[in-house]
Amino acid sequence: MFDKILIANRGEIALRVIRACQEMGIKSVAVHSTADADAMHVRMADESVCIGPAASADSYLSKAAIISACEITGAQAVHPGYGFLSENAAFAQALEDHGLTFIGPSAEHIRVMGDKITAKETARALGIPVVPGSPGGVPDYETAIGVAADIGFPVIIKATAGGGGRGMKVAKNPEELEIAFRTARAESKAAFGNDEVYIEKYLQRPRHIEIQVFGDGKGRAVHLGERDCSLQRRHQKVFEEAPGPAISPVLRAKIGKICADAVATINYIGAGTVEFLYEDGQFFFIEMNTRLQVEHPVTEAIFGVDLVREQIRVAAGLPMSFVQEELEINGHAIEVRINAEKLPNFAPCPGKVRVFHAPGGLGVRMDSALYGGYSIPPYYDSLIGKLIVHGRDRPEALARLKRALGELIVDGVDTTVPLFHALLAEPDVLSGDYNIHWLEKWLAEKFV
Amino acid sequence: MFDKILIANRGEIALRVIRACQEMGIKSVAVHSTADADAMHVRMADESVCIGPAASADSYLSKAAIISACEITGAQAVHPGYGFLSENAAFAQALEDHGLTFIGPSAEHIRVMGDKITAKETARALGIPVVPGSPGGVPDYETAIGVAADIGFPVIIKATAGGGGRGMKVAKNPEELEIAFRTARAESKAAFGNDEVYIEKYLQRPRHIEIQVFGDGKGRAVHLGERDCSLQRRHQKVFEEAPGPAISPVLRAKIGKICADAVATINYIGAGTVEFLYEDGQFFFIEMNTRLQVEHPVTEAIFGVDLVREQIRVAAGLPMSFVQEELEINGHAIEVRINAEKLPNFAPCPGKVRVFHAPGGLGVRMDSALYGGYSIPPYYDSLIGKLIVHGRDRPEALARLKRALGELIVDGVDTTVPLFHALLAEPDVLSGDYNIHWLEKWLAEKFV
Amino acid sequence: MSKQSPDADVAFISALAELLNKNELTEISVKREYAEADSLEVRVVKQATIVMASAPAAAAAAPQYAAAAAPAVAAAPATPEDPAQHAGAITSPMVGTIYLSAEPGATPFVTLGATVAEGQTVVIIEAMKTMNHIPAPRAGVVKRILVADGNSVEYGAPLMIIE
Amino acid sequence: MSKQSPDADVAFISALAELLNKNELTEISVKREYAEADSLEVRVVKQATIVMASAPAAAAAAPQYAAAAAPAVAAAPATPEDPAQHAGAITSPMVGTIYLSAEPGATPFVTLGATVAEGQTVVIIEAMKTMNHIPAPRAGVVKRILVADGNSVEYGAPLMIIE
Repeated sequence: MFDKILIANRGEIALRVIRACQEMGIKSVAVHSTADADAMHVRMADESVCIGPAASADSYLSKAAIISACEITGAQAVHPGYGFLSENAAFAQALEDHGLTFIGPSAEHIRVMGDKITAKETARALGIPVVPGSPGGVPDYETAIGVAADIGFPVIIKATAGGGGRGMKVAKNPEELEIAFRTARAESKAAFGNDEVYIEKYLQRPRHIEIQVFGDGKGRAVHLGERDCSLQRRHQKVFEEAPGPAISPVLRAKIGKICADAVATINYIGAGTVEFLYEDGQFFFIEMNTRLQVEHPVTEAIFGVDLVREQIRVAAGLPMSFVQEELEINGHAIEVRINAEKLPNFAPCPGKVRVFHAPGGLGVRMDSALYGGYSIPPYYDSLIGKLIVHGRDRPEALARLKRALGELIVDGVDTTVPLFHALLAEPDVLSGDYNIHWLEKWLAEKFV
Repeated sequence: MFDKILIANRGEIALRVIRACQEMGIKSVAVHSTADADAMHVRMADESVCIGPAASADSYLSKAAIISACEITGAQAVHPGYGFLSENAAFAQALEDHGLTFIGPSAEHIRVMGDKITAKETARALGIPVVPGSPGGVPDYETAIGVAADIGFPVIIKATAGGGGRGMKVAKNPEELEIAFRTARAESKAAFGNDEVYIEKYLQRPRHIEIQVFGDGKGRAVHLGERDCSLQRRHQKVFEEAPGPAISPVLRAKIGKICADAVATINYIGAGTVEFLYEDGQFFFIEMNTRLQVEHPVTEAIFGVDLVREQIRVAAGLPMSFVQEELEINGHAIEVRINAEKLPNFAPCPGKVRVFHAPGGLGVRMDSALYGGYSIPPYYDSLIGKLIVHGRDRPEALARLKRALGELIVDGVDTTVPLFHALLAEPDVLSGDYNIHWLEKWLAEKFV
Repeated sequence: MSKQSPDADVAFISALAELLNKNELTEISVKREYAEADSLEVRVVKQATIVMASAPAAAAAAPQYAAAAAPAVAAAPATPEDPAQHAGAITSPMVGTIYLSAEPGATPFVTLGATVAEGQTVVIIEAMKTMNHIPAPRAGVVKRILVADGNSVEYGAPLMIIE
Repeated sequence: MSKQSPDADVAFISALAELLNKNELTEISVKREYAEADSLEVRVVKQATIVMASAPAAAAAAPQYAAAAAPAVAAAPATPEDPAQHAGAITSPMVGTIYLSAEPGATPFVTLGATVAEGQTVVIIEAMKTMNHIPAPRAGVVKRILVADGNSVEYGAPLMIIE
């Protein structure tokens, strides 16, 4: 096992990893930008190193600075958290070249899954159901016409190098295809410096269902059921739950096994998430995230496992501490993302948190790097905490969420807490009857 | 179900009950003394009523004030928490006489179990193993000699009306008997205005093992395993865990069934705890607490149930939401009591809490009524919080406890946190090899 | 030599006040001499302490708190206007329901401006179905009656002021 | 004699306020004599608030924090003694290991009191197995050397002071 791990991240996820290290008796090294000198992850780690100025590009994204930080602190492994360098194949490779362990999958797996087209091809080859679409990039409008006709409208045009919704356009019918195609290309070019796009069937009212998988890198892998993350705004998840209200045990076992077998086949190591669009009992592969997800705690809650501990174990060459048969779902869990954003426009709202009071009591977990007097810097994303509740069933979890939201105090900045109070008054949310378009639609009606 | 419940308590347990009410959609009424006007339970409840001055006798122990508070607020039921009026038969009776529901057992059951001798007789009659001792009160020294001889030394002399260690004396041999007997009587007289004492076998190195039982008042009852609360200082528990390190599943099932059957027989309603001394595979009844215990969260953690919700359900005439077969132990849980006390003498340490920061993350539950800027009043007991951790096994729970203790910030007053840091460095604690004398002995060596 | 106009000064000072808030400062002092016999001295101060910061926040985040005292009359922490703090205040010795007269429709025990003798019943408080006569602690004139017939009162709630 | 306008004063004071915050100071006092009978005195203060109250507490409860900077040299928030804030300070542009000479035993690049030319190498920082020559940003005299051979440095750590 490692003696010392460096966490190449900040905020609540850095804390999450430090906590796992402390519980495993492993020394932790925090890295931080000059803007984060007072951050909680710096305070909680055994050691810390300032690796650059506020700008992420020169600090949290600086491979050289992070590897140098490993060298001067003697850290043997790096946990990348999510975001930043967590899905950067070159970083994983660079660590390996310097004799350091990347706590995550191989550079090769990151590379394959990082490219939407190779990811889809790989998924298809591994028996994972994919959404009908162009075999690869669509070079020009003429080709697009044929492809769209084969798939059937509506279709969506997406940037090969894309993400976060940029370079995505929907064409409901042949008339809309040309403008959608050309706009998507232009946006892709602008956003990613690469105008290659591909075309897929556009689902009407799908849910976002993702399967948590975990591999030991030696041909063994398990699945930990699904998470329903359909409540999204601008492709950003805000409310996640497990198990999914629409997924039956039979369906879960079926798609879960497909995913577990797939990652076992490629000797995948560590945590991964296979994201699907789900509609009418069918799953359609979107992409695979080769890292820990923000919403991993809901899975931890219902399975009673510690996914970060498992990541560290397998990265150190130890076996997983559970097998598929032992993984039983216990109750229901929900996570809401507390962002420093002002409704209704979700405008980022950095600033000083005068008072922070976390909710407590039975079945409540708060993952947050806030503390009273902390100033949320304007340089990074607006996620300031995750509130996770666990109950014996979904109604109990919903009631607990409402109760816990009422206890949470973040005084000094605006947060997304009011959004969740409002959502918990919506019959569709209470019944679990929503899809990936529900929140955008609701927000539009609510706030316009 | 009730529309409104009044909580006749303060501090973390008042919060605990308010949380259950909120999750069940029941309005909550807090009562408070003038000293608690700013207390968290007052802030969190839907309504609050000032029922008297700082002195408990005139506020939290004032039956009249609490019943009047029910009348002016329209509360239909009263949850007594623990301590204060929670085991006061006259209070339970008074509520019934005023057409209010006492959320707890019947006045009769409280009365029977409240008297050590009738409790022991009842327990014996119900098939619960009791410690060998005098059939009843021992009127004089001459009788004591005979009783002690029958039982065999060492013996302990206890006050019939006693509790909290006062009026308790041990005699290791016949020579020590007279002085012990007379001292115990004198102390009983002074402490309880009643000098009746009884004599029991004194166990050498017993553990304090208590069985959580729960009845529906209609002849059905279950047990929720045991808690090991052996780590005590002056008969005050400081560290509790479940399951007990020394209790096998077979032993648990056996003693658990005996206790569940016993309370089922008497139509016991609600939560109860049968306390035992445990030595060499044998259980000896100490007493039965006819209320919720401070340490109930460790049981909630490993069984995944909400005991307060259950109390309210059965008090409202609903059935229990679980049956024995469904109650499975999941992992290991530990609770430590955070008291505002200064080591090494555990001197109460009230005062202003400048900063309160609760630990977070996986498997951590904090039940506390503290908040930044709150002043802990000097009038009540020193318990300011309970930190409960849950892990897949005991080592994981211990590691999590150590981690969480490191995150907890209570700035402004001294607390018992350093005690637990020290305990977590003790091989005996890590191996679970302790008994009811261990802590006193350790403290004596450590701090004298 | 043109002197600063008062308006200009006001504008200047308000600008300082904005600065104070914008930068979360606690004090700005300025001594400005524009010319001989033409000077300005300003001191803008804002106090901030942890208590201020946290207490209202907690209250704010607990909407129940505002309603906490309802339906009973609050015995809130002392504030300058709190009649409970008045020297002549009679406060409720118990939780219960107020009656200003012996029975509905009967003449009230006391009226505004009336003179009461020490020990004279001023109100009845019903608690646990029993009627408790509350006597005047001292002789005096009824200056204020702070409760109405049928009101619920907490312990310590001000009932009336007699001087 | 051109006088300062109130606007100019506000701008000046606002600059002070920003300085105060940027450097986490608690007070700035300025006395400016523009001309005879044309002077300005400013005092900008920021009092300890909840931040001050909690930060040390958090640190106290996190014993790691004291050790947080070790083994690297801390680039801590500005304090009066912080050499990183010194006008003549050269700070580390990267995380790495310090070498004061080209190779073990060789004469150091600079010594105390030595005069250095702009662009002259003052130290080498090894990062990722590569030797990075750190040049003097300006010519001057070496007043202080704040690192030792083999020290580890964080980004922003003060290396030496050249004036």
